[in-house]
This record gives sequence, structure tokens and C-alpha cells, in this order.
Amino acid sequence: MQVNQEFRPTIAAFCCNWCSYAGADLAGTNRLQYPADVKIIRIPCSCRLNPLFILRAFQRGADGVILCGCHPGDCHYTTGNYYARRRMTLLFSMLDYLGIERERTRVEWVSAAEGAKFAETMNEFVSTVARLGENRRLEDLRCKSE
Amino acid sequence: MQKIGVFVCWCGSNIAATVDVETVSDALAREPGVVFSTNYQYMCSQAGQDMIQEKIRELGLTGVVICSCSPRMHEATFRRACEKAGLNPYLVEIANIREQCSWIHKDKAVGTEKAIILGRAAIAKVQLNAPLTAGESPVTKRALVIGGGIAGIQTALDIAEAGFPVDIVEKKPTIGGKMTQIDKTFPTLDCAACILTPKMVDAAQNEKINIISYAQVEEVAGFVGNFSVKIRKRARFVDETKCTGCGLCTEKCPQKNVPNEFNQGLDNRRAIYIPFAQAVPKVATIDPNYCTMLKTGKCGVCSKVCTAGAIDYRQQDEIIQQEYGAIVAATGFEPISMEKFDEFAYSQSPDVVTSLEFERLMNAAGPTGGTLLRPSDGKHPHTLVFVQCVGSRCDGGEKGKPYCSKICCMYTAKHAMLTREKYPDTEVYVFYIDVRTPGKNFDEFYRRAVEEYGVHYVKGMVGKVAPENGKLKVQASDLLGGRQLHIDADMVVLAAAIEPDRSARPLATMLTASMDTNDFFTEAHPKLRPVESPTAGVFLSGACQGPKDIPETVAQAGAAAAKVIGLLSRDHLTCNPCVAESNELMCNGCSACEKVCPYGAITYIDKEFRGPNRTTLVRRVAQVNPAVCQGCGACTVACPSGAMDLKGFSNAQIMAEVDAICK
Amino acid sequence: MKDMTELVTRISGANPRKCMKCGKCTAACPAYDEMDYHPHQFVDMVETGRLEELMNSRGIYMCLSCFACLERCPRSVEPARLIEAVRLAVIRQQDKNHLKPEQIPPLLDPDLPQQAITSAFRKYRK
Amino acid sequence: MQERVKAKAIELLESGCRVLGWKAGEFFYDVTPAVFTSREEIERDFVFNPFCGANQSKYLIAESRRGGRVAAFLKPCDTYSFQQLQKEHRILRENVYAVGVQCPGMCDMDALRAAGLRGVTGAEDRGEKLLVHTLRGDREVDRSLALSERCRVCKSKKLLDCDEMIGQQGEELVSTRFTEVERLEAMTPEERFAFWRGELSRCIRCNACRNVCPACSCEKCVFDNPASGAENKAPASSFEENLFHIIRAFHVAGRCTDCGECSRVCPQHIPLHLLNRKFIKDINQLYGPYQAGADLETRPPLVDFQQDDPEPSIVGERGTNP
Repeated sequence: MQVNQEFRPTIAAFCCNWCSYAGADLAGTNRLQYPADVKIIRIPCSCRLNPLFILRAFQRGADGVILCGCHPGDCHYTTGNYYARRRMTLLFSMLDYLGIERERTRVEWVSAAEGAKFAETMNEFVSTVARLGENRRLEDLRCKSE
Repeated sequence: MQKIGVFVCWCGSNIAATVDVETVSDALAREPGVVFSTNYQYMCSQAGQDMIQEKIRELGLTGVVICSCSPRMHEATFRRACEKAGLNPYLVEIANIREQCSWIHKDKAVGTEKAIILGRAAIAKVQLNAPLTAGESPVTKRALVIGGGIAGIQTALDIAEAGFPVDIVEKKPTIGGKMTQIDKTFPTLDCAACILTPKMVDAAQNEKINIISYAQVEEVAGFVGNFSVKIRKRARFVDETKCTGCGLCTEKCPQKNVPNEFNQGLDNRRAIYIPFAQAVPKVATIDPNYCTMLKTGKCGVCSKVCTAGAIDYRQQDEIIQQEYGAIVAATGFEPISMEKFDEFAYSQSPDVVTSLEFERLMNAAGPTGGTLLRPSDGKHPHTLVFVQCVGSRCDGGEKGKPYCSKICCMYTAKHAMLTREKYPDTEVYVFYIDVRTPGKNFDEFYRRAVEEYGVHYVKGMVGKVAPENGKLKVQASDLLGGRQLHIDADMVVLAAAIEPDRSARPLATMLTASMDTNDFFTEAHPKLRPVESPTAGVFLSGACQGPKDIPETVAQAGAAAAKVIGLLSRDHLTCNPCVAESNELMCNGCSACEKVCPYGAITYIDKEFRGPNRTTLVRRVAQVNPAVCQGCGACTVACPSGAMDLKGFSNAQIMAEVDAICK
Repeated sequence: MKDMTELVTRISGANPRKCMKCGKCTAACPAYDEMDYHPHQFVDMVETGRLEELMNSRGIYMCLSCFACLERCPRSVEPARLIEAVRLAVIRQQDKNHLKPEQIPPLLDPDLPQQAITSAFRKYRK
Repeated sequence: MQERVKAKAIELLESGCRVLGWKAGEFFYDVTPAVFTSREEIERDFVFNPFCGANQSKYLIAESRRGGRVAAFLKPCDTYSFQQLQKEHRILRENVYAVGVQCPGMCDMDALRAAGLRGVTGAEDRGEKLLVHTLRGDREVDRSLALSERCRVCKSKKLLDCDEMIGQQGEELVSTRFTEVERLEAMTPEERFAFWRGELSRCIRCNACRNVCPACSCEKCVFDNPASGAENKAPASSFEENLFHIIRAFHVAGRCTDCGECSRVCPQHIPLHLLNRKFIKDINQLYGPYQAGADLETRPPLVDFQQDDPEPSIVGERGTNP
């Protein structure tokens, strides 16, 4: 597939305060590059991520949304990411069911020590979303042009 | 009307090299609500902080956005600075333009653009920030120590020393724990009882310490500073206040065949008993499983001989309800059962003993009066084989434990040394996999056993022990010598692995303290917070956290006490104000939030609401205890109506950030 | 030889790296005196790649497959499986000592119990 | 059946209960739930016929809190919602006298039309058959022809938690209700997108689905809550219907008993139940079988977890047709 050089996706990355946000900081401290398309929103725990936020991001023009949290079992609040995992699994499955490209949403567990993994994940996710192009489908679900 | 001040930091060249700070502060100045925007070399410096404070006072700022390094770095700094200038600290937001912008981008145009967007998101959020005040909760100035072994005693003594009342709950009739059963201690070989019993007496005599023996914790409610605990004090059928501990009843009781747990069942005690001479409290206890009077209603000998009139066959369990500010778990350890290790013939021969049993056989207060005799025939043993790591370091399977029990190398060396010292006519073999002696004077001690006392240390695990004609045929391999050994031993001593006491798991559930797969309590941080559990207000002392020897246990007990004292010395605890909050008008009372809350911070009340036509309507609504809530936000997503929201990270705030980023 | 090590660990399903060299396998081995290498050494030799020596050793045929070592091993290394795998590796490598069914009857001792023959077939049918 | 139910209604009324039942609407097929407080009302208006599809349980939230006792007639699928609402502490059970009414499946006007009947003016219950009055005279048709979709794939005839039963206790059934979901899953993403665009584009955001749904019984809906950041009473952009339906399905996930009311009331005939069923199907597959409302104790799947739950990436890995 031809990658559109012009197109820069908008990516919202929700990061839990304790692991993934710190992992993102570590990526910075180690000067690991990843595209500026990624903008991080700090939340206390991955379980704070309301599906509303994801849909809202898509509504306002995000092309991809990624959630990063502590690895299962390492949650600062002991169980938060387990709930987040179920919620996101079901939500992503629903989006897929509606015909939205499933590559636009993703969950990745990144610990505070995994700066490299954070940067790698973001690089990969941005290129995946860039390949998909602009997110139109959620918007288009409603507008029947025929 | 919002008056927001924006402060863009250069961080020397850390930010300024890839972000055009001038452009950023200019762009952000045009954002709605922003009345002031500037940039400065080092915002976190005194001069930078002074500037922020000055602008807050001068312009009456209602919100501050600082574009700088990660909030994990300086959020607290800037919040403090703003608070000093009279701005609520929670009206400060940080845009992370260093770790998450300047440091990861090379192109200045790209970096600048992203920094502006991150700044916008912070401005959008701060517009919706509400001033938050950290709540306060009072602290009950009383501590509970669960477990009265050396760990619990030491913790209690240290807390009492600082002037706070402490209760020790011990499930056995006496405090003292495992250390009372130990004969000598390594590496100094001083007598365990000689150093422990004075501490037990200290604990008993200390006005601040209340010992609740023969009791168990049944229920724990509340949170740090405000625990409410229900303790069941089991009936011992003896009035503790009347019993003088004379012991006459324990001599006269006709039921003589009760296995004596203090001597690991190597001899018998009576149905009414005092575990050992130095027991604290020194009070008799009737064992209801064996007492003829309690079982059949016929006997009553102890009651007749008791001059103090302390015997009370109708005594009931007593429930004690008490409030505490802090709880220390000191539940200790148990040696694992040897039943599954057929290869060592533990169940087949009484001459195969565990190290704790051996400890009793060497002890002057033990079943043999301190003379080492074979349990089977009471004869003096000549050849002794010690086997280390029995059940420790096992991979998988239900037979053993995956961890190193830590204390076995040293006590085995001690046993071997003491045997050789007392009975130079014996041959002593120690079979080991590794000898681990990291501790002060530990390796010297082990070397002395080998060099001075001539203990035969053999590298290799014992493969088989078979009782034959009154001897124990030990088959083992000397891996370093490259030969197979067949030893006719008189006694075999197994260094059984240790595991957490069985009462620890249910206790952890009550305390909502976490445990590892081996049922040891987990610490809040393995390195930096070793005596605190992740649950605030719950502390760990001794072997319930992991295998430990006595000096380590005492050190940790003291550390736990220091943490408790630190907590109890405060009159109030400030709570993180970024906690969940339920809007009662919208709450359905469906309990979804309660189910996902890891801290039990949510409770329900029935509340009256005004209904239509002057009616009242009673509805079940959620309430969050701000002192318990840690602010994870799990409840906010479980709540379908959005009645539950998280202060500081509210739905509206996060949505505003999303909007700012996705524009 | 590295391939051989892989082959042996794969056939056996055992992981020699888990061995903590406690020697309980050897201590429990009833065939110790007959062997040139002993069970704990087998494990070490597989792990360090000294397979050729092991494959040429007499010891591997002295193993009775009594599984005492497997039973006793606290680390689930299971030396008996390794031995069996080494024996199989020898058979596969030599590829010569396969017997054809018709070659078997003349080799049999008439006094050999039928059951022993059957169980030998079962044991070595791999 | 009608007579037995009506007689019971009068009996319960006279014992001092308000009675939640059905009353005929403007047309014979739009039977609506109603609370009866007098014998006259019951004798005049009370009906129980093959068009009593409405789920009664939701009305018990308010009725059970109004003071006094309320008697309710509940079909098997209503009892699942009834129990689910109790589980969520919404219904005060002690104020409700629940009469379970066994149900042979409820009929649907659209199904009659689809069966080729025109000018229908009424229908009568004849057990296995349905006597349909039309402008061109009466016709007897198989009841199975007239059943609504949800009744054709009925999951259970079991009456849960009733104080009394009219008719036989039934069993859980083997249902084919996921067939349509599976058909969609088997499509390519483009086809699915086209399908849902065709359906959701018709939404007029009338909120009927929300208002009828027993699980959507929030004191205040998140879409009406100004603090939620998602408040919108009328759609401001075309996106918001999608947002509404996805979030609505998500909010009832693990709580939806699959009663099918949302699709029944949709004036635009959007198959909304297919969204809920997708969640139910996923939950069953990923976290083990779960039926909302089947009991009072089991933790709902979205407020529960297992340490070895599948990762969200399973959505991609298992393919479109799991």
C-alpha cells in the first residue's frame, strides 16, 4: 500500500500515571524518537479510560487511539487494568463489528522501565494508522450519501 | 471569568533547542481565558517560581499552566509555589513539553507545533479545574499487632516505648512464638529463652501493651488511621484474672495423653496445661478437645484442686471490638509438612525428625531434658545425618516451595556443631546443595563447624532413607568426591522448608493486603518500602513477609514500629483530594462502582429525595469515603449514568483535553 | 553438536538448565555403581553440550528407567527423560541397529518370559 | 388465558395491590403497560393477548417505591429483567407481588404484514393458531408465522423469582439468537460498515430505545448529564447517534437480558438488539457463559475479571468470524 506522505494522523494516547506515563517520560529521557502525531493524555489508571473518551477523540478527528497501562498484575491500584482490559476488549470488538478498522484502536501494557517499548509501540502504531489514512468511517456511519 | 497564566520553561536548552518557546508562549497567549503568557529559562528556579507567584498576586490568576518537564518531576514544586501565592494548588496544570516533546523530536517546527497543542490541552483542562482541598481524617492512637512472636513482641515494645498503646493478638495461649521452641541461636550460640523471655516479660509488664492471647482477628473494617477490628478471644475455661499460674491443675489432671505441641508432639501434656514455664500470660488453658469434663461433664479435678477458683467450665468466647490507627501483621511461619517426602522416611521412623523437633531434643526444657536421645529407643545416637533444603527450592509441584527458606543453612550448622560439641563421639554428616551464609559472622560460624568441630559437609542431596534393623540406611552421593555413600545413621534430621502461617491468607483478605503466590505478604515496594503493605496503615513485621532469621526479624520489627509511630504521632492524615465523588441526584445505587473498587471505599445509604407532588422518595445512593479512595477511577467507568466522577481527572476535564488534542 | 543438544532437549521435553546440581538424582540412582557417568552428570553434559561423550558412554545403557531420579528431582529436570532421549539420539544417528521383525525370533532366548519381551517392545517402540 | 389473568388481576386488586398489567392502545396491536387501581378499570381495559410484548419490569422501579404493594404480571423474559433490576437494587422486591405468566411467544404486526396479511383489524388467541380479522374477513394463521423475531429465537421460557405462576414453568431453550450476529461477523469490514451505515443513518434520536430499556433506567442518562462532557439532547453532529448507540450498548453490556424491547419500539426499525447481542456473544465467548438476570449473585462480567483474560488484541487475532 502506498503511504501517503502528506497525511499525518492524529493520535491520542491515554497513559496511566504510574507505569506508562513514566515509560513515556523514560523514552524522552533516553531521547528515543517517535512521531509528534502522538499526544499523551495522563490518566490515573488505565481503568479511568471511559469508552466515551475514545469515541469523543474519534469524533473530534483522531485517527487512532491507544491506551497504555501497567502490565496486568502490576497495577498501582492492584486491579484497575484488569477491568480496563475487559472493557477495551469488548469496545474494540464492537467497533470492529460496526466495520471500523480495528487497527485504529489498541491497548499496550508499558511499564515505567519500558521507555524503548513505548517509543517502539508509538512508532509502529503511527505507521499503522497512517497507512489506514484519515478516519472517516465513524463519522460516515450516519451519513448515507447514496 | 477565567484568568489563566501560562509559563513556558526553556529548561536551559533542553526544551528551547527543539521548541521555539517564544512562539509557544505567543500562541498560547491567544487561547481563551489566558491573560498572561511568558517564557523563562528555568521555571523551577527560585526566580522562576517568584515570577509565577508575583503574577498570581498581581493579576489574580485563577489558573496556572506551566509548560515544562514531566509533572512527575516538578508538579509538586509548582503546586507548592502557587499555594504560597494564594492559589489553590489544584488549579495548576503542567504541559509536559520536555520528556514528551522536545526530547523526542529533532525538527524545531514539529516540536513547537506539538508544544502548542500540549499547552492548549493543559489550558483546556485547567479551565475546568476546581479548587480541591485535601481532606483530613483523624488518627486513632492505638496500634494492633497480629501475632505475638519475636516480631510482634519487638514491634509492640518499640511502639509502646514511643508512648502509644498497643494490643498484641496471639492465637496460642502464650506469646513467644517459634523462638520459644528454639534452643540456641546462631551465630553466637546464646540461649534463645534467655534473650526472649525477658522481652516477653517486658511486654507483659508494659502498661501500654495489652496482650490478648488465645485470640484471633475476625473482622477488619475501616481504613488507615481508623480501623475497627473485631477480635474473638477463645474461651480457655480459666479465669485469667484469678489464675496464679501455680500449675497444680496441670499436675493433677487425669487426662495425660495429649500431644504436647510445645515439644512438637514428642511428649505428652495434660488436658489443662501451661505451654511452658515462662509462658506469658502464665495462665492455664483447658484444651476442649481432650478435657473429660467439657466432653462428658464428668471429672472436674482441676476445679477441685484450684485454690484460686479460676476454673470456669462455662466460659464463652469473648468478642472484643476495638479501634486502631495502624495494624501490623506479624503472623510468622510454620515448617512445612514432611508427609509428602517419603524418600526420607519421615512417616516411617521416629528417628527421622525435623530440625524444629531436633531443637526440642537438644533443649533442657524439652522431652529428654536436653540429652540427645533417639526418639525410637531412647538410646544415644552415634551417627547423625542432616539433610538441607528439604522442600525448599523445589520447582513447581505441590510438594515443596520454590524459594530458599534462608535460615536452614545456619541452623543446620548450629545443630551439627552443638552435637559434635556435646557428644564428641558422634559422626555428623550434613548434606547440602549450597551452603548460603551471607550474614555477619555467618560464614565464620559455618567454617568453624567444619574446621573445629569436624562436621562432614557433603555436597549432594540425600536420595533415600530406609529404616532397617534399628538403623537408618542413608543413600547419598558425594558429588564432589564422585562416590556413592551408604551411611548407617542413627538419626536423620530434615531441614524442612518454612511457609507462612496458615492464618495469614484469611487475614490478608480481611486487611485487603496483597500476598504473593506463596502466601507471603507483599511489601509496598520491594526495596524502598519493605515493611509497609500496599494497603495504607497495614505494616509487615517478621517472617510473614518472607523467610527471615531472628536478627533480621527484629530489625524489621523495629522498622515496622517506626512506621507505625510515624503514623500514630500525627493527629490527622491528609488525603489525596483527587478522589471519586458520587452525585447523589444521578446515582442509581446499582453497586457497579462498589464492585470494582479495590479499596472498599464505596458504601451505600438510603437517602430521601423530594419526589413530585410533595412526596418523598427513598433511594439507595453511593457514598465515597475520601480517606479510603485512592483515586484510580475504576468506578467512574463502571457507572453508567456518570454520577461517579473523579476530582482532578473529571470526565469533562479529560474530554476537554481530548478536544484540544484532536482539533 | 549444538543441534544434538537441541534434539535431546526437544525429544525429552526436559530443561537441563533448571538443574541446581543438588545430586538427588544420583543419590537415588540404584544403578550408580554400574555407570561411568551418573544422572547429575548426564544433565550437566547435555547442558554443556558434551553429548558425544555421553552418547558413547556405557552409562546410558545402565539406566534402568526406574524413574527414581525423575521422581525425586526437586526442579523437574527429570534426568531419566534425558537419558531416554540420548539413547534415542544414538539410535537415530546410527540408523543401523534397527531390527527387522523377522530378525527378532532367532535372537530370543527361549527362557525369556513373554511379558518381558512385550514390555521391552513397549518401552523402546519410539 | 386472558380471562385467567384478568381474574387474577381482580383478585390481587381486591387484596390491596395496585396492578401492573396491559391495556389496549389505539390499535389492537399497540398494547401498553398500565397500572390499574380499580376493578372497573380492570374490567374495562385490562387485556392479555398475543400483542402484550412490552416488558413490564422497568415500571416496577418506580412502582415498587411508591408505597404499598404492587402486583405485576411478568412473562419469562420480563422476569429476567425483573431479577437483573433487583440485583442492581433498583426494585424493592418486598413491595412487589410477582405473577409469572407463561408465554407462547408474542406476535408482531410487522410479522403479520410480512406474512402477507393486509387490512388487519384485530387478532384473537387460538393457542397454536391466531385468528386474524381483516377487512376481507377472518383468517386463521399459524402463530409461529406471526411471532416477533425475539420470540422466534426465544432463549428461555423459565419464570424466575415469581410469587405465583399462571401456566406451566418452562425451561431454558437452545436459541439461535446469535445467527444474525454471526452473519454480520462473517462479512468483510466494508460490508459490515455498509450494513450499519444503512441502519444507523436512519436514527432520528427519539430516545425510544433508551426509554423502554429496563437496563437503561438511570436516574439521569449520561447523555443528559452536563458534567459528563457528553451531554447532548439533540444531536449536534451526525457522529453523535453512533456515539449514542455504541455507548448505550456498552452501558448495558453485561446487564442487558436481551429482552429485545429496543428493537420493538424503534420507529425506524433499526435492529438495535444486534448491538446488544454482539456484546452478549462476546462476553459468553471470552469470559464464559453469562445470562444477565438469571440469578442474583454472579458478578456481572464487566465488574469482574480473571487474571488470564484475553488481551484486547484478540479482536484482531481471532479474525472477523470467531
